[in-house]
Amino acid sequence: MSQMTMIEAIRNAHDLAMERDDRVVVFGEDVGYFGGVFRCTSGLQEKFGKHRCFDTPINESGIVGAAIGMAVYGLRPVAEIQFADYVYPAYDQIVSEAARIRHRSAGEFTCPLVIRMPTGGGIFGGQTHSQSPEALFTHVCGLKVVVPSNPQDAKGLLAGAIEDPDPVIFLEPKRLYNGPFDGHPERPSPPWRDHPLGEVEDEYYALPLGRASIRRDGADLTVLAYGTMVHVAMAAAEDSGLSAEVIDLRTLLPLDEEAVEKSVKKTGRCVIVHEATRTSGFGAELSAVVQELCFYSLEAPIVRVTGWDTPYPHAQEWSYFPGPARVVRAMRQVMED
Amino acid sequence: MSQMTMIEAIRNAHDLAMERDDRVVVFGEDVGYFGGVFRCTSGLQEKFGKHRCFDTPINESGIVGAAIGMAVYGLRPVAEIQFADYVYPAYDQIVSEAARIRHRSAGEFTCPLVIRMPTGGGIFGGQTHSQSPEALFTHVCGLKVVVPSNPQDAKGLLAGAIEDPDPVIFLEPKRLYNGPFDGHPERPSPPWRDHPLGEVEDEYYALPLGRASIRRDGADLTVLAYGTMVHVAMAAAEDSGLSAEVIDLRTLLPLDEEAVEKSVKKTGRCVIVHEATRTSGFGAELSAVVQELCFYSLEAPIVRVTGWDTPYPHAQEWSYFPGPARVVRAMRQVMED
Amino acid sequence: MKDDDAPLSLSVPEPKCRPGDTPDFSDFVIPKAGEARRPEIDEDPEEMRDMAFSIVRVLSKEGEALGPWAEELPSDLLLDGLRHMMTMRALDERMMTAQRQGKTSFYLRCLGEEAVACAFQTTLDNGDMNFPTYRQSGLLIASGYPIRTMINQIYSNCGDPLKGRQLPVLYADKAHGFFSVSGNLGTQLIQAVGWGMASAIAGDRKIAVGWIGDGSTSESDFHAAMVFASTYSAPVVLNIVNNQWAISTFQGMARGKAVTFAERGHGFGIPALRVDGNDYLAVRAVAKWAVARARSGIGPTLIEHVTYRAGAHSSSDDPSAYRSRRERAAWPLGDPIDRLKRHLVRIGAWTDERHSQAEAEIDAMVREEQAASEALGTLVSGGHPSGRDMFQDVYAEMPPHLRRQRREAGY
Amino acid sequence: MKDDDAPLSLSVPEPKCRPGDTPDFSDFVIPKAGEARRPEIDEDPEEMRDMAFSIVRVLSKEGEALGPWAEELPSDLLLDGLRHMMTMRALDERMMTAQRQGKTSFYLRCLGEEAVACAFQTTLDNGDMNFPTYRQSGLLIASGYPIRTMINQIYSNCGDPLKGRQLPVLYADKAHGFFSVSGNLGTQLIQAVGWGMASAIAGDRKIAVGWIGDGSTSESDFHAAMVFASTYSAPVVLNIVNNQWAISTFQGMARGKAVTFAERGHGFGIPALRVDGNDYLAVRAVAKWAVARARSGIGPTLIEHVTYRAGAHSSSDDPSAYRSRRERAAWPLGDPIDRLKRHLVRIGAWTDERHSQAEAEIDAMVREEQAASEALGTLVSGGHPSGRDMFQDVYAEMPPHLRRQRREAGY
Ligand SMILES: Cc1ncc(C[n+]2csc(CCOP(=O)(O)OP(=O)(O)O)c2C)c(N)n1
Ligand SMILES: Cc1ncc(C[n+]2csc(CCOP(=O)(O)OP(=O)(O)O)c2C)c(N)n1
Ligand SMILES: [Mg+2]
Ligand SMILES: [Mg+2]
Repeated sequence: MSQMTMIEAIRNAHDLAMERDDRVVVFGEDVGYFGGVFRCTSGLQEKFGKHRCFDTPINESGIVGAAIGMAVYGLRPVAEIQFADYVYPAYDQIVSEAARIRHRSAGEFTCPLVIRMPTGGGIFGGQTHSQSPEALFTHVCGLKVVVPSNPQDAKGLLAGAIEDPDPVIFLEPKRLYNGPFDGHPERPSPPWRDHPLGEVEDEYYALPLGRASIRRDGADLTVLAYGTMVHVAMAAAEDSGLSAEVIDLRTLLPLDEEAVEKSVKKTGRCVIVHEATRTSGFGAELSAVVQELCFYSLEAPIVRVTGWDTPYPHAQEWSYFPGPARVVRAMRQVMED
Repeated sequence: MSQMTMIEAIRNAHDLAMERDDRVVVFGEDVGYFGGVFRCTSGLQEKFGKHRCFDTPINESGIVGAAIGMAVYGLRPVAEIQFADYVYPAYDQIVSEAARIRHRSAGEFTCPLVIRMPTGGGIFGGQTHSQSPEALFTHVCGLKVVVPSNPQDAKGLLAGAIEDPDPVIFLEPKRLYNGPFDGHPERPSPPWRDHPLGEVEDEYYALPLGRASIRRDGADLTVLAYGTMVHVAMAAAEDSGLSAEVIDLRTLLPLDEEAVEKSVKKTGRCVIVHEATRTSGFGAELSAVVQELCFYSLEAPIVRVTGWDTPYPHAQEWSYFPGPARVVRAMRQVMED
Repeated sequence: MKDDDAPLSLSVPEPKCRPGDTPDFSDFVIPKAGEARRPEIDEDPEEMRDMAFSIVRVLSKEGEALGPWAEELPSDLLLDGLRHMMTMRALDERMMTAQRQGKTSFYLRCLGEEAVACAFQTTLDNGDMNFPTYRQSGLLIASGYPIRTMINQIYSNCGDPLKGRQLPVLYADKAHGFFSVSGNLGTQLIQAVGWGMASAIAGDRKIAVGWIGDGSTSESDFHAAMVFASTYSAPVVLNIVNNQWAISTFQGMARGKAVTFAERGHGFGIPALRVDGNDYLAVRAVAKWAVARARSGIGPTLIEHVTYRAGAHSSSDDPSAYRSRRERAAWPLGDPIDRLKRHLVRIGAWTDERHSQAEAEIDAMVREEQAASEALGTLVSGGHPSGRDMFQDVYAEMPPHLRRQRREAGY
Repeated sequence: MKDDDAPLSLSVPEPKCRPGDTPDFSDFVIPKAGEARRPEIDEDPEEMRDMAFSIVRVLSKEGEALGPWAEELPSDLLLDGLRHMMTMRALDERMMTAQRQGKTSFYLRCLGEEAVACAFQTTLDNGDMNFPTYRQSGLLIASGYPIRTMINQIYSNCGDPLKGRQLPVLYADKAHGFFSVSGNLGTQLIQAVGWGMASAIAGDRKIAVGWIGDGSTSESDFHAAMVFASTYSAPVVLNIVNNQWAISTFQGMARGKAVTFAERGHGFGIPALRVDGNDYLAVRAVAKWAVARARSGIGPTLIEHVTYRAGAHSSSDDPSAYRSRRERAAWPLGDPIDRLKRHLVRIGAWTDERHSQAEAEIDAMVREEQAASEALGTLVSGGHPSGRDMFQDVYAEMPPHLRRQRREAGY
């Protein structure tokens, strides 16, 4: 067991995966010599050599397109997109190619690769360093979409993603890299050191994709969240004094519908929280699924707490960020109704 | 009044818009001399000259990127993407640029453009000539998303889209180009000639974006649909013998929530139909909105009838296509519950 | 040249010949067969710039094999090549007819371009991987892929290895080094580069071969392929098949103010050659040269195959709407089958009689395979992959929501 | 050259100098000032290939203005240029400090590259449009944009014309011909081409100027810009600012096996020049030449500005982790301000005294503007654009769902 930040956990997962499987190669913009702008790959080039971990030209489509070719060859590429906000140039390669190759070739060719990218705001990054594009991937069959919320999960889920035989979009909430930020910017940000989920096994381990985890048991209502919003929801649960069950979805596609159904059928009330813009965000799918599976148990309308349908602003970041206060309000609302 | 197919109505809208406003320019792959692979722009180059209607290199990102530059200059570009399945290379220009320019420049620069593309299946086009990517645009604030279901609307909505001061994604259900296909492939396809909505005003007219239209009044349940599925829903309503209210959304973003709310509050039951894959499809947003606005009026779970979460197959096209039989089943289901 | 104060105007390139016009290839400079020089495979790209403006041609009008690119080849190898091209053409013709008869939804021929893929394939080793477009079916023919299986795919019948999922001719077969053809243009070139990089990372000796059409070189991903190939000097051969047309759009729209497509290589330090795509011997020689460059680790090569799309773009297209009916006849590089045949006759390895005989045999063989395939079914009749198959292979393991949907679909 | 049977291996380019290494620019060929020839603006691109391998330089070490690119310029115009560059640098320094003091979230300088944007802007007419990156703030300075407004934007205070929405330095101003800077690399170049096409379509006389960094030329959209510019011969100037680094990545990663970035133009028949980006006179002369080409309808030009990113990539970056601290001093093309100053002193238009005096004045002026801006507020203090503003300008007219969300947000 060691204390790790999410960055260290991600680096460690790369390291161990590369040690045990020399098909694993890691690349992206500034990931080689420098080790990535968030340092998630630092030390890997030195340890494994330039053919296992290297810098790429600034071309996201090229990074993913080349990764697809490598995966088709038989390697296990792990590509980093510097910020999720910059994944769009690669969208065609992801949607039309990576996600389709197994199906269109009837399994003759496969595409096991991982595309990692930092997501979310809270760092005054403005509209192009703050986005959460998960819903643009959950609509694409053939992809898997993973969002860890802590170092323990980040290590295990990244290993699981690398082992997965299909393309995985791995979204890393950058606001959680160094600590479990709970959405209270006015308070000092706690480090992972003081958080139980900052305790990480030293050995290699892979967590299965598609399994949610209950972060907090509760009887009054269910809060569905992932990434940074898990910690915001936890804080809101405390602040509200309600018995809220907080579910960390961890994998959005495929979704752990069982866990969601079980909890909402128990509580009869549901709040959905995400940082992405509301309209057609992943919260829409969650809301649809919950009412399809739990309609007769629902005692109040499902409420979505999300980023607004505007670009992520710079100065007004905290007016945009769906913080604990807004989540508490939503929790009270579903209790009242 | 003239009888027009949807193709003729779209061509006519281009023609009249170009006549009255010489800022309107039309371009895309094969749209100039040839007039487009679906002939929607034929005759325009001859009439308005090569500088108003022209062919482009095969580069969707370039087509949209150039259109953005033209819109910023002050023109009113109307760009055609040959099939919606090929819009992904342009996704970055649409999402990061067209949709953002007004907001990020605080109105200093604006981006009034229209991006037209044929969508949907039913023509044995396989997975890359059949897609319905609307939900990938409805999640993007700053865009408007329009889907006409008949010649009358197609002409008026395209004119409205060209007049609109913001970027509009204009999705044309290719299965409707030549007739109101109702999802019964075994029956002869009716032509627009015999359909009241194939009667089109000869003069220029623009329909406002953001307004749904009720295609069929009903008391038992509400069916929310758009594009090809409007006609499938109408057929299903007939086949079912139920008093179904069929709403043609016409514009998905911004959504006519008033019309949706009014109808579902009246019927208490709702079926949502679209051809796109289910997970995170636009039906998810519709389902979320309906339960947010009409929770206390709902007497049964909202049911989504959609394409399956698989690529659009070639031989199994009719196993994939959400036809009248599936819609009828869903209608019965919401009535039973 | 206009002065500063005159208004600007948009220049939109147009082909010299549209319907009604007289075809005119007078400004198309064609070097004599045997004229183009043959650089060493490790010659400095900068020293080879001229190759992008010339055209490597081996077969003369009279059917001689001339110049430094002419190899000593056993005639049975050339006869195989001839048979490959004739088979490709026969299959195309049968399938085009089958499509018109409604036995399938769509078909796309490579009429007039048979030499490009058929000749190139013979220079590859087992394990090498092509990343083709829909117009390189010749790669499969030349690698001995079963005609019947191709027809099964075209018919989406129960013998279709792709289970009816794909549009006709979007084949995929690993063992034959033929990567799954994408319906999206331009994506495959950077994938080929990545595949080649992987081979280099793994310390393997396999190489990748990318294919793209003249019009598709406009796609932005073409740049990704060039940048990555150049930066990592990937073991790949990148082929541009310039068949003069992209549906209704002439090659000048993609080429712009460059003189040739091969020139694109110069901005990246990638050696580029132009080859007569209707000359089986020239294509084979240039392919061999480029494959050797890749396999020996010298780096990537860009090849422009100059050919002509003799038929419609596809079964959905009618070219008479945008180009002259007489253009095909005026095309100066002739027909690849005629030209190889003339050579074989000239060297005494072939006769007109044996040729017509071969034509008959091949036609009969294709009809047999077609009949056998139709016994399994066509798109509109007989045995089909079921709707159940549609849910397979979205993922290696079917997740719960797809299983539920499959039940909902009744499979 | 390895033989066919040896295994392949991946070649990954590396800079010659990393931390600890001794900087070595010995293989960087630098022509003498005045040496490069000056083609006519309508010279055939093919005839001008050499310009992509040379470097246009006017100012000698000693400060003379030499060769065919040296123009007769009134010295007060040059003094303006010097003042622009000094102002840019003073503002960068003050704002970098302000960022360290926590007055804003982020800052990005163009230290060492001031000549490129400052000189280029002086060759444009009113109404022309730049499509810049975050490193061309000099365009605004040279076009007389108010320093205070720039600082307001950097502070996101209530004087910020962008209403606090954008990251510092992502300015936008139509009147000053400065298109909204995108945070996404590479998108702006094809937009510049489209803007130029629009000007041509409208029969206007305005031209567009695109800007991109060395690293960003790798982006696929660079290809879109080159293809469209070439095909429609758009009235644009496309500038590659090669400052040797892309965050931690050296320019060789984007350049690949090409010798220069200017070479990229050759594959498209677009004339390409390289210019000494630290030489105000050379940049101005080459810009004028390219602007004339565009405005007179001859077509696009690609310019590679050879310069050096003397500072960190941004306030979030520490270059000592990936490049030698001594590299800046070893950079052979010197500092743009020193070099123009030396020239002005040499021609008797300037003295060291007046220079230090000017430095003091400019510094005082910038501090005044900063104080005035801080009176309005900084990111962390004082007046702010409200959360209400965030809902404006998503659309021209706010749709119902946004109005509802604004209410929900409490504005
Ligand atoms: C991304 C994308 N854009 C557009 C199309 C539509 N399309 C199919 S083939 C074609 C023309 C391609 O021409 P070329 O590259 O020259 O190849 P050829 O058909 O001549 O072999 C076009 C525009 C597509 N399939 N994919
Ligand atoms: C599409 C995209 N990918 C990656 C980034 C992250 N990024 C910001 S600046 C930069 C380096 C750009 O280098 P260069 O083009 O040389 O410009 P310079 O910073 O040197 O002026 C990178 C990779 C981005 N902003 N956008
Ligand atoms: Mg072609
Ligand atoms: Mg740079």
